[in-house]
Amino acid sequence: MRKLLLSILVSLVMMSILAVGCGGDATPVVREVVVEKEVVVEVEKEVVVEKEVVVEVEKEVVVETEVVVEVEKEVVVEVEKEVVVDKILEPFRIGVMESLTGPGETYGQVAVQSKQLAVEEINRAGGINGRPLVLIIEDEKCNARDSITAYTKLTQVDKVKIILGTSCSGAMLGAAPLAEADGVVMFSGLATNPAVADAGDYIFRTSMNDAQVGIDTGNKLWSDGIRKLATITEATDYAEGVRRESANRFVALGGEVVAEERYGSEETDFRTALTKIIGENPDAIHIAAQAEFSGGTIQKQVRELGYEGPIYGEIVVVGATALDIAGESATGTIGIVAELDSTNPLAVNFLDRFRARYAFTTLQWYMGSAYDDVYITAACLEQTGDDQDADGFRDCLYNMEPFSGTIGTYTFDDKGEVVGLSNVIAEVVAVADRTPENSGWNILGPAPVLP
Amino acid sequence: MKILNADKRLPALPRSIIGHPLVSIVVAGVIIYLALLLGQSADQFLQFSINGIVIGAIYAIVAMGFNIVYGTVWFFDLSYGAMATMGAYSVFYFTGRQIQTVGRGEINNLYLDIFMGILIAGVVAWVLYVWIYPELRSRINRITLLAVGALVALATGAYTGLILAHPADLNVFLSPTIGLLVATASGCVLYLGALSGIGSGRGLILFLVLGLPGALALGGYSGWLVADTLSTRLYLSWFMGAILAGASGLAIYRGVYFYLRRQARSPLVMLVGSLGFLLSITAFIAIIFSPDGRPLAQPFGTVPWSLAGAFIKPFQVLIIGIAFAIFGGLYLLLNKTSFGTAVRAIGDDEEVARIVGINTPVVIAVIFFLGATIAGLGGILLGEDIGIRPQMGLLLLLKGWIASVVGGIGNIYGALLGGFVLGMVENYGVWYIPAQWKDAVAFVLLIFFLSFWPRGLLPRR
Amino acid sequence: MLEKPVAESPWWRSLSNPRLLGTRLSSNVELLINFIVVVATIVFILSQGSGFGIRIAQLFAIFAILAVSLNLVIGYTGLLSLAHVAFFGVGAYSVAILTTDAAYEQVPGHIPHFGLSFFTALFVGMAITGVVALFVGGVLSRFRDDIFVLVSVGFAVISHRIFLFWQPVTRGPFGIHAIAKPEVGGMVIDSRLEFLFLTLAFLVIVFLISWLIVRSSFGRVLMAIREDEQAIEVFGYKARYFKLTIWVISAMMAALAGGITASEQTFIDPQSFVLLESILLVTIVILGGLGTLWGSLLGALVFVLLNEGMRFVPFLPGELIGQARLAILGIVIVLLMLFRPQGLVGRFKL
Amino acid sequence: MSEAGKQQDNEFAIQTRGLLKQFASVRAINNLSIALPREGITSIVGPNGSGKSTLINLLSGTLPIDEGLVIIEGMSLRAILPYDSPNHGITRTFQEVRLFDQMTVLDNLLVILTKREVFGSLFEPPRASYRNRARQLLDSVGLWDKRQDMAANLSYGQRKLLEVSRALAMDVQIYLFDEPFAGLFPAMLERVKGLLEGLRRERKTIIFIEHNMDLIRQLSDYTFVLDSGELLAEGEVQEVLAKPEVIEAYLGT
Repeated sequence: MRKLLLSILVSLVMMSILAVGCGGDATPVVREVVVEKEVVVEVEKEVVVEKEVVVEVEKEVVVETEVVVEVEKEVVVEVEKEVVVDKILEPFRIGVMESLTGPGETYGQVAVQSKQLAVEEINRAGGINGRPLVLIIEDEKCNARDSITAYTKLTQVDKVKIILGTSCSGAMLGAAPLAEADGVVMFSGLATNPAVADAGDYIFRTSMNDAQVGIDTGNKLWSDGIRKLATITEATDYAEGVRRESANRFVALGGEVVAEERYGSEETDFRTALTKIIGENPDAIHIAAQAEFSGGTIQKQVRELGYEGPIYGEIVVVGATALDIAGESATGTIGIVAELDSTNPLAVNFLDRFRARYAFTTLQWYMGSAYDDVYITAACLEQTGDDQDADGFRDCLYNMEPFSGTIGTYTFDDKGEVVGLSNVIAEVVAVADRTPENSGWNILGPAPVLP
Repeated sequence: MKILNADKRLPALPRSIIGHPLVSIVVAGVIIYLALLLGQSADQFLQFSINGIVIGAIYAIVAMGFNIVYGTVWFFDLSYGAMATMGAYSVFYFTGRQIQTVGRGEINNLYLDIFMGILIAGVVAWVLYVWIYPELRSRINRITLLAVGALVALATGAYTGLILAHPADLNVFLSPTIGLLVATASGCVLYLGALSGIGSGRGLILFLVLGLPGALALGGYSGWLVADTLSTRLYLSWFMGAILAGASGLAIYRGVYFYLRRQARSPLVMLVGSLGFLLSITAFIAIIFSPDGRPLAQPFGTVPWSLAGAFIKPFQVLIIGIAFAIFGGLYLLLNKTSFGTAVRAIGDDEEVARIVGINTPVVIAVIFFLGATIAGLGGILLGEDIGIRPQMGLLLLLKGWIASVVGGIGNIYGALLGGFVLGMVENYGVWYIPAQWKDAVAFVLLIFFLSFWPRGLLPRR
Repeated sequence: MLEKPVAESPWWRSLSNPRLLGTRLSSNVELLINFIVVVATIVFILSQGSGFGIRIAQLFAIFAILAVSLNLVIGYTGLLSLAHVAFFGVGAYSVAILTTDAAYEQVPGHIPHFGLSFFTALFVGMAITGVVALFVGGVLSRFRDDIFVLVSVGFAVISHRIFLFWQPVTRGPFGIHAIAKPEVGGMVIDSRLEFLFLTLAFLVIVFLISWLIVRSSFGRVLMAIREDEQAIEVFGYKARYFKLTIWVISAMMAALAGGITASEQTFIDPQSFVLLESILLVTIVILGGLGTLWGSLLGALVFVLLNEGMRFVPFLPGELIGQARLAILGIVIVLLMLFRPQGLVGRFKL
Repeated sequence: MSEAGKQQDNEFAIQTRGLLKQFASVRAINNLSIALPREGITSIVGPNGSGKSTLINLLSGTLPIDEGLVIIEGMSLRAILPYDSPNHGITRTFQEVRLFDQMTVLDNLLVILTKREVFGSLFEPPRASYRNRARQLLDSVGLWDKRQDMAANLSYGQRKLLEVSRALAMDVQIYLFDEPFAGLFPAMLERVKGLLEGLRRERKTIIFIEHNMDLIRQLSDYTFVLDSGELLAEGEVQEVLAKPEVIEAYLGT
């Protein structure tokens, strides 16, 4: 009997979950607060008071009438009435898929926060053509299965046609075939795997291909006089991609990779691998990391093991948390990074607002990229005026005028790849000189170009 | 090995194992392999050894925490991983502002403070209830006793919450407690000394005249010293972190394991239950502190000492020292005190222990507190050495688990030995293969050991 | 005490006799209710007509295959295995590697072009998994209780490392994409609904096989092994071979699920085969009920609905959903162990 | 050995030669050489810790033999694997009742009756013959009514009865009962006694461990007395129990 009751209970719970899940499709009502100002001006008031003043002068009684005019001051009363009007304004609904858990959670969370910031700004400024923008956020956990589930939920339940995301190339590659088949635009600020370029017509990104970072890194290594390189790489598609492209370029220029080690994302102790690497006496060590934790920890442990040569890395290795973890060990590390331009007021503004809101910034370029995505989306929505029109949106992106955002001025090529961005060389400064404003590094200039 | 042999409980290796031909083959193989490594590159060999000893010390610490619990209640408490993470994050909580330069600032969460305060209050209340209450019940009015107990518990909880709410002034807020503790301790010592040394009558007067003011002055001075010195904050935060982790472990035991143990058929129920704690506490830490990795302050700096071509950080020497200190402390506690006897009796047969009058709930609670404290300390040391992240507990836990199984389940000698063996094998093992297979090597070692020495290197009995 | 002739006769007799059938059904009312719940929920999901419902049903079917097969090992034989995800992964990777004929110029060390059809690859993959499971089971059968759990964790970790680092074969972190879809009689199963029906068909097959196993004398011996391995050995059963057999069968079922998953999402990477997935699977099995196959279906259903239902909880901030899900799962495990260690409808207490 | 050694080998069901079992530093069975007669009821007595249960565990393969030789039905064995013991014609019960707790009473018996090979059992359909045999056995101990109950829910006596009937289900030549009467009420005790005597009528070999002198006198045809893993005395019940060294061992002066 107890089991019977239990199964009924379970079925009820499930039904209610389903009801919540499948029934929650009501049109959102935008509640607008219209402030009506009522100005009541009370104009000059003349009060005429006649006073009889009896003046007794000896036997004569003279009645003098004195007129006293009391003028009251002008009183202006403004009455503000808040009238709440429930306006049914169909918002633009955009899906967001980022990895809020899993190995990409570091990026996913700041990406979502940046996007939410952008959306709030757009809505506060009156929305797009008067219509607000709504983000529907889903977690793709940085793996293909959850990415497909999140994608299906967004497209089938929420009926969105434009999805911003994902954070991980793996998740992107899982959902991209479906998006391509359904004609849904996927627009990522973070996926860097070169395979994403060929994923389809509807797939865009504002982050640079690994290949670009690789070429710049290889050039920089060679021009700094490095001939024997050791690499240590996190086993994720991004980090592996960066390592592969960099090493290829470096070897093509004539260098030699004398040692290479990899590590799993959950590892914390890299000393074993580093001891082996340092034993090969490389001219420099190249770190490719996906998580800032390992990026910072490796720098620290390299120095603890007595290695004094230069360290090269990409943006993650010189990220804010990585530098905090590495401390003084990171001083002098060279990062080949895509950097927010500190002379760009858009970028500076954005960072200030973000810092004011969340009290930190990290991986500023990725944040800026995620932030820009929303503004590009808004611009294109303004053009098409319909969030269901994925084809129009796609064409808008292909034909986009050079867009100037926080990360620079850029367009998209015919593969949906971003054009117009470039990497710079950054050198990490000593702990005492690091500030949130300079992200802890000096820009040495653009990446060298070698034949 | 001298110390180990002095203990009668330490089991000698069974003759069948020593005489086993496989042992000599394996030992010979290991020696040849190590000699080969040494011949190839001596300073790298030394560096590997240092790496192995340092990480092995941390494994050993976690394994010792594991094993005192396992040897008493016979199940592996997976929530230890979460306790280790918790210890490390407490240190971050207290010292966050000191070390952050570019990244996220200090995180202070009111709800967390309140929650921990309530948790500590509960733990204190329970401890008072099972420990003090039965002793005083007959002498003092029950209502009074309960009221005073509740007041003490509440005060402790509120005090904890207060400390947590002002992490930057940890030393200031902790100083009265430390002063009080020092005063009480020195007072006790003086009192005992005076009584035993000079005889009761005059000794007491002497104590009252000289000892008491002295003790009070000492307490006050140490309290002032702590409050005035900023650099003590880091070490105080270790202390607080370990205590918080221990109290959480005790709360989990009392809140859940206590009931689970009453109805469980097999250790698997407990194992799965503690797995649930590991999952949820890790997730909560990630929610509160964000899933990113975080730095901890670097005690003694990062400048390594050079040692014949190899390098070691001063802090790493401290880690090794702490591992042996914990071992020594546990050795004394388990072998030289009546408490240790009680623990062993419970480990042998809880039913019988209860019948002969051992207060089993209290002893087990202390064991859980101790185990979780040690786990928290392990997490703190790992965090100080490397860095912290919410998921660090799982891997640390697995390694501690392996170390305790390899060393010998249920005793601290095995845990110490197993930790170092695991650390060394992990390091030497990947000399010729890519270092990414380190974890796989650890598990292969485990499977190998379990297949041929199913009870570990130093079995309990 | 009245005799119940129904219970004694083999089950198929009752099919020809309506009166017996009625009695049999009413004696199994609990099972019937579960069945109705499951069917009703599936119908309900499908009747929503949305692709998300199909996706949920697809996830349910995959998890149900995994849970049913894992229940044979945990619930019936009493081996708390966390290595199931390894076999899931081996199956998925086998199918991915065997079916694909795409050129991978990006990674050094090309995958040989096998280009098998999906079903051939599936069977070959299951065979490979069977061999792997035989080896793993041979090692594992030496251990019991918590040591068994630890060693099975070891195999889960090692398998993940192999998926991640054996790059010439598995392409490591890049994953394998463009995996072939199954083809039946010249028709490619492409749409999600078709795929769902294929998966459900496999689920039914797996369920029936499992049901026959647990109803057979073999299943009874498994339960006896779970209760007291030493005692059943004294009565002449070689418990080790029984454990190995069910272990291999269960692993092959997991491989089946893996193969379907690989083909369904056309992309796999090592991230889907981590230890956490094993923990989730064990949770499903315990949640539904140890030692009942229906329980596993129920567990998979509840888990998938809980997991995906959290996407609709309005008050959770977006960036916390994922972690909150894990936190809730952990609490659910603790509560289950406290109040219902045998799961929702199970009989066997761990 | 002196008396028994003169007899023919095939008169003994089981002989041991120099059997040895060591736990840590304690020798539970110390160089034991005995010969257990074929057919009839043999009892093994001895104070606690004298190695009675260990002997049964060794004979049934539950514990591995350290040294020595066991001769069962003329076949010399240096090691007995647990799952081989039925092939040697041996089955047993356990001192602490070891039923399959979370299985029904009926399943507890059926699991003994069905095929023993992996694939044989996998493809075996449910057979009425097994069921009838199970019913017969359960009727003999009065548990048929409880056949659908979980074994864990039975009373202690019922569990003991079920375990005895599980051993009977094996239908072998040699039965080893480890304290089958311990803790039973008189009525149940009579029932178990009846079962043992029934086996005797079927000319089986029954070996049992018991502390109750009355039962030993009533039931057993032959008795061995063990002390500290060594044979203290053997022979007909009455004369053995009258020996001074036996009395001394029991009273423990």
